[in-house]
Amino acid sequence: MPLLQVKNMTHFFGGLRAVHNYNLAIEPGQVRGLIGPNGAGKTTIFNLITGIYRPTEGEIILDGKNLVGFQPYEIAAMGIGRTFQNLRLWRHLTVLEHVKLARYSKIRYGLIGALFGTAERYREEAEIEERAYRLLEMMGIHHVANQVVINLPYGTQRKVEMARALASEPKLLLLDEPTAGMNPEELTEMVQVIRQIRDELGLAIFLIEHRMKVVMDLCETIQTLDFGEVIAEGTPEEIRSNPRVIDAYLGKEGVA
Amino acid sequence: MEVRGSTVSPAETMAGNALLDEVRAQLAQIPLLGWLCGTLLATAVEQTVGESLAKALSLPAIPGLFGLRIILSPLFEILLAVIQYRRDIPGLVASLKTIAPDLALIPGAVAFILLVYILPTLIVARLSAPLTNRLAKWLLDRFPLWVSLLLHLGLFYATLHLWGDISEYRMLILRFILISIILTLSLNLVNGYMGEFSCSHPGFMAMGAYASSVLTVLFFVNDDVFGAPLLPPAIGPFMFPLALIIGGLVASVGALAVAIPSFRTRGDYLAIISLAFMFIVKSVIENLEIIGGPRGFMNQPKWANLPIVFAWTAICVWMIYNFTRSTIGKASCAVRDDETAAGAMTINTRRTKMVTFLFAAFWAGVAGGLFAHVMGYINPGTFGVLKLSEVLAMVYLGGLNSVVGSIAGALGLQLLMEVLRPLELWKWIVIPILLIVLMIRRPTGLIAFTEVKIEDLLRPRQTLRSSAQVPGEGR
Amino acid sequence: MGRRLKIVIFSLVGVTLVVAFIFLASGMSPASFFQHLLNALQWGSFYALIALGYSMVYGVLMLFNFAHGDIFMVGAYIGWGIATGLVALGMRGILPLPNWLILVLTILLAMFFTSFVGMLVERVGYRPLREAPRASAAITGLMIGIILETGNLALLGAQRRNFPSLIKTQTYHLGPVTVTNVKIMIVFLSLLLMFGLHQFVRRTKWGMAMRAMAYDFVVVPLMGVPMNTIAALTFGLGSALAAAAGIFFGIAYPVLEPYMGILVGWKAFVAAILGGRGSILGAALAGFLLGFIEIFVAAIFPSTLRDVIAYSIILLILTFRPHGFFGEPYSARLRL
Amino acid sequence: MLLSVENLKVSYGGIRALHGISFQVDEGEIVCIIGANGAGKSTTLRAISRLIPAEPGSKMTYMGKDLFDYPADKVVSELGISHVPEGRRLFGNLTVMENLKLATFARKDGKEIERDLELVFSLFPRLAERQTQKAGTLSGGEQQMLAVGRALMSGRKMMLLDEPSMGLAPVLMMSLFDALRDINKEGTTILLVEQNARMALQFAQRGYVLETGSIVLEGTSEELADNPEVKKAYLGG
Repeated sequence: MPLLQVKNMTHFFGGLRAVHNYNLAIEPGQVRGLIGPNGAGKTTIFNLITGIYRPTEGEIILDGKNLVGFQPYEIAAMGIGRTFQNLRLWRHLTVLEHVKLARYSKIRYGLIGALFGTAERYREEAEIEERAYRLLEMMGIHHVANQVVINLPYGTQRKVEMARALASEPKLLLLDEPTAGMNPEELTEMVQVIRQIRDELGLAIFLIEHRMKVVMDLCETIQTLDFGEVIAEGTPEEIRSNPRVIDAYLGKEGVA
Repeated sequence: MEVRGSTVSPAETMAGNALLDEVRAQLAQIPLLGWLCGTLLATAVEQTVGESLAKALSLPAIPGLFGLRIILSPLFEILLAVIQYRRDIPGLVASLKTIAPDLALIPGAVAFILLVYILPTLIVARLSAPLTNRLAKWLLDRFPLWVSLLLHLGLFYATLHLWGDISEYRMLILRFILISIILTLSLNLVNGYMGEFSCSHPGFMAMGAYASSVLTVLFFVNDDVFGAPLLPPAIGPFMFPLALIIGGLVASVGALAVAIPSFRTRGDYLAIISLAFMFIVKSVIENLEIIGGPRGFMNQPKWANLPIVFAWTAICVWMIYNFTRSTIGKASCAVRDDETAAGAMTINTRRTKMVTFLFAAFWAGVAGGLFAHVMGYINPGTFGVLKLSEVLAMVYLGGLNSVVGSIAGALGLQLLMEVLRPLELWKWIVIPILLIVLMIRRPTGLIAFTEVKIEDLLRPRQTLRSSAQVPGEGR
Repeated sequence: MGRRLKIVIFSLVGVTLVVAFIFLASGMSPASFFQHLLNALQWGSFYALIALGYSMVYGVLMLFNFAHGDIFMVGAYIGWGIATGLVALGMRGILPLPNWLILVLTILLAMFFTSFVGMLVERVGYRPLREAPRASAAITGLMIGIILETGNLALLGAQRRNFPSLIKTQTYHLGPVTVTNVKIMIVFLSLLLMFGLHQFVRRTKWGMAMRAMAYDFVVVPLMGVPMNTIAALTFGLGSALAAAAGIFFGIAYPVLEPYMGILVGWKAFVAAILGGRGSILGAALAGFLLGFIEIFVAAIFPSTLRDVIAYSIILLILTFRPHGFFGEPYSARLRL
Repeated sequence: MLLSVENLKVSYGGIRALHGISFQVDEGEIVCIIGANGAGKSTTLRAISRLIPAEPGSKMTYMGKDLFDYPADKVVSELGISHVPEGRRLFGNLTVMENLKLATFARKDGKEIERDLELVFSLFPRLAERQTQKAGTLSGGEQQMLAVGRALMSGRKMMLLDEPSMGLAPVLMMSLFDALRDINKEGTTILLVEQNARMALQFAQRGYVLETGSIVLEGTSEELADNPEVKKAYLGG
């Protein structure tokens, strides 16, 4: 049984059809890619899966449970972590706080602990902190743990976002253009990190990406989206040679 | 290079800097414990020799607020006179003459501050530094944090008590400042930590004040309206905390009425709905004849003495400090900075906002209850737009998202209002102008987004090794 | 356009029904009912005129102008100053003017001068904070309000001022209902001003720029539109209307006092929000609605319940229509 | 030389988005800047339009005038540099006609305005049909046309275009670029920013490649299109 299965999902914004009859099945440990021109509806699909929008039609099933109708935080706690296209970090918080906050749903000490500073709270906070440090070390950003995020360079911010998404211990990680705006060195590093995540943590990864090289390197299968519809699906080689993909994504030849 | 044109030679500035650095280095060695010992002694000095010293310095009495008013108000009076008699030179001279005696008091006041407060504090703090450092270290090493914290609080309270003991006026101001700290901190939770704009704090305060007053008067006071006390008044003071807590809970319930409609959607709804709520509370109270209506409600037992108010303030600061440092409390900052991301990171945004808001309202209610039992009289007019402006001003003066900021804001504005009291009307022009300038310079307040850890506050300031090489000890 | 029209029709029908219900339920005589209706129109026109200023600033600049209520007060005092001055000049025979001309001059001059007060407030309190969190601008607004109140007290003293009676009150009896010319004039002039503003915003390029700014702040300069000018204009227009409201208030209730802005202003602010962000029609309608509620509550229940019921109704409406009558959903978190 | 940018540096909240880029645009040219998402393309255009501040040391001159002397609205109204922002940013609450009229806010040449309006309508007849419709109700393609038309109305000397192809179907995209070519022939210099590199290089005469805030390559469109690195990174080759 696939980890995540999306069946016949359709979504309208007002009268505008943003996603049409979308299907997806991801197995545990798989890395899949989603490509398509700007405005094709890729991010909308992410937002639908994570509960920010509610699909007009269709089902989203994670581990046999239909996610439609749940709040974003509930879906996140069920095991879907994500990053955002335009970094959505909490600008006044430190790196460490970011990673700790992603474990919010797993905190047990409750309000009493928060208000009165019980021993249990300190134990649990220390435990979360230790985990957070381990994660930051894995991403190679533990040296900035106590810095406020907005002062960090862009590549590091991207990693913070990734670490934050991992801290919620997802089964499935959605990455929205993880390498956007990175320079070549940062890019190779990020690809490395994504591989490492897949290998060490065994997560399923679903990623939107613009850079063909990255998608082709990382993904086992790729979907191509245009105007809210999947126009092609297959291995990187198949996608690369598909004429419809070339038309839609790379721009038509011989326009002038 | 850059010094051209300046009258001070580089050598001189360097010497000045060196001296300053030296002073700074000396002061940096004093732990909080040392400072507290110093201020405690200074207040003790004031207790014993204050009166005679004031007489010797030809001051009418011991200066109420560190002599600030004696020093500042003649200066403002001169300023006002100059504005008022711009073209009328004889008038100006005449009015300056009336100010002159006030002016003559300034040196005395300065000397008083120096002799009573600054010198004893500095000397004792510096002299005791080796000892207090060792003590602070021992306390932190041997015992849990709270032991050291309690000792510090005890010393601090003793200082406040000795200082306030001098006059009724000081006692009152102290309690007002402490209550303002509670209010400001709790509003900062909403406006700073949560990033919403709430206007209903005076309303919550009123609910707490009236609820706890009704309880105490009903149960422990022989009142015209409520009749004979239901319980023996002797146990009253022991039940007082309960009354305050119930007052706080009533305010929380009120907050629920604001929160449910306004947290459904994003935007400015909290600002508007909370504003309407504030007016409703005020107006409802005005219509309830049983609690005095617009005339106000009196006869509250004056149980909120300094130790009680101090204890509540300490508890409030401690709890809010705890809350804002916990991951659960930090969630509200995450919701503020990016709600979508917070949701995607498993944070229940709605619950987070609710909890923070109700918690803030609770403390506003407690502050109201304390206020009522300081004054022994409240009326609905107190809890209006003016109170709102005052609390908002304290929050934004001190700084958003900062416990220290709120304490500083409450203290600063209260002191400012007291010090500028001789200006009468003009006070309400000077203070707003100061605040506007501050807002333009630092839109989030003086100490925004800065937290001081209690551990850092209490820690010793010098290792024992370096204390041995400090020169000039005992000088 | 169709949606708007529908809402207008619906709300008019709704208001009529409510009014009819109140009439039947309260057991008032038709005469006293119409009397109250007229009072409500007059009272509502103050709110509506002031609410317009709040609403425009909120719509165009996304700011709460908490000083607006006090600008209303300043406008009333400026009007009072001009009117008393002109009357005094007339008495001394220096500049004898007929009363109606004095009134017209007072209104026009007061609107003119008060608009500069508004622009000054924008320049001093809001423009330096355009990049800052909006809450900070709200604080400066509050502080400017306090300065205006206190400044007035310091300059003119605490005593109340009486607005000179420029129009001789004439009472017309229409059957059992009595109508004064003053009331008719106030309601008529208010509606005229609102219509004028509506036309200004609909038809002129300035109005167009204001609407554009309300929709998308950032790209307005790309149209070659100087944003600061439009911001100042918004404040100026709102303040001019508040001045008119102040003068009408002075004519109807001839007493002015420095804190009158707090009393009326904050309610008008809530009305503005009720109308919907930046909607002129909404603000006017909500202003009149508030006037109706207050007058009829006071007529039926003890008048002390006026505020409770008025605000509770507003709270209820906002709960079910969080964006107000004509507001569109938007997201405006306070920036920190 | 019409526009010259030298050592342009821009930062957002402590993070540098442009690391001192330099380029020129000559009168009558079509120049494109290509690069991946987040490379700093939009930032460059916004800095030229003075919508965002640049760091000290940056130099921008336009017809010999220092651009930093002009606030954002004067850049449009006095220098005639119009800007079609990313995502079109139309005023959805205004009608098509009002959107076009608003763009002439600071213009005083009534007759010229009429002529420009005619030009816009002749380029985009669809807009003429929808004059009284609210801009928010237009389709994606029509919105892009209106955005370009609006820019034409506000200043004709030079036009900055930010991703005009975004979200357009290929047919619409082509007709849009045909119209832009006509606009260029009428004497408007065009600086285009595009993610769709193939489209941009076919349309422009010269191009620059922007990567994480720095210009890494420049040349004529042919040179760039033949460059193996560009092919690999942006053309999927």
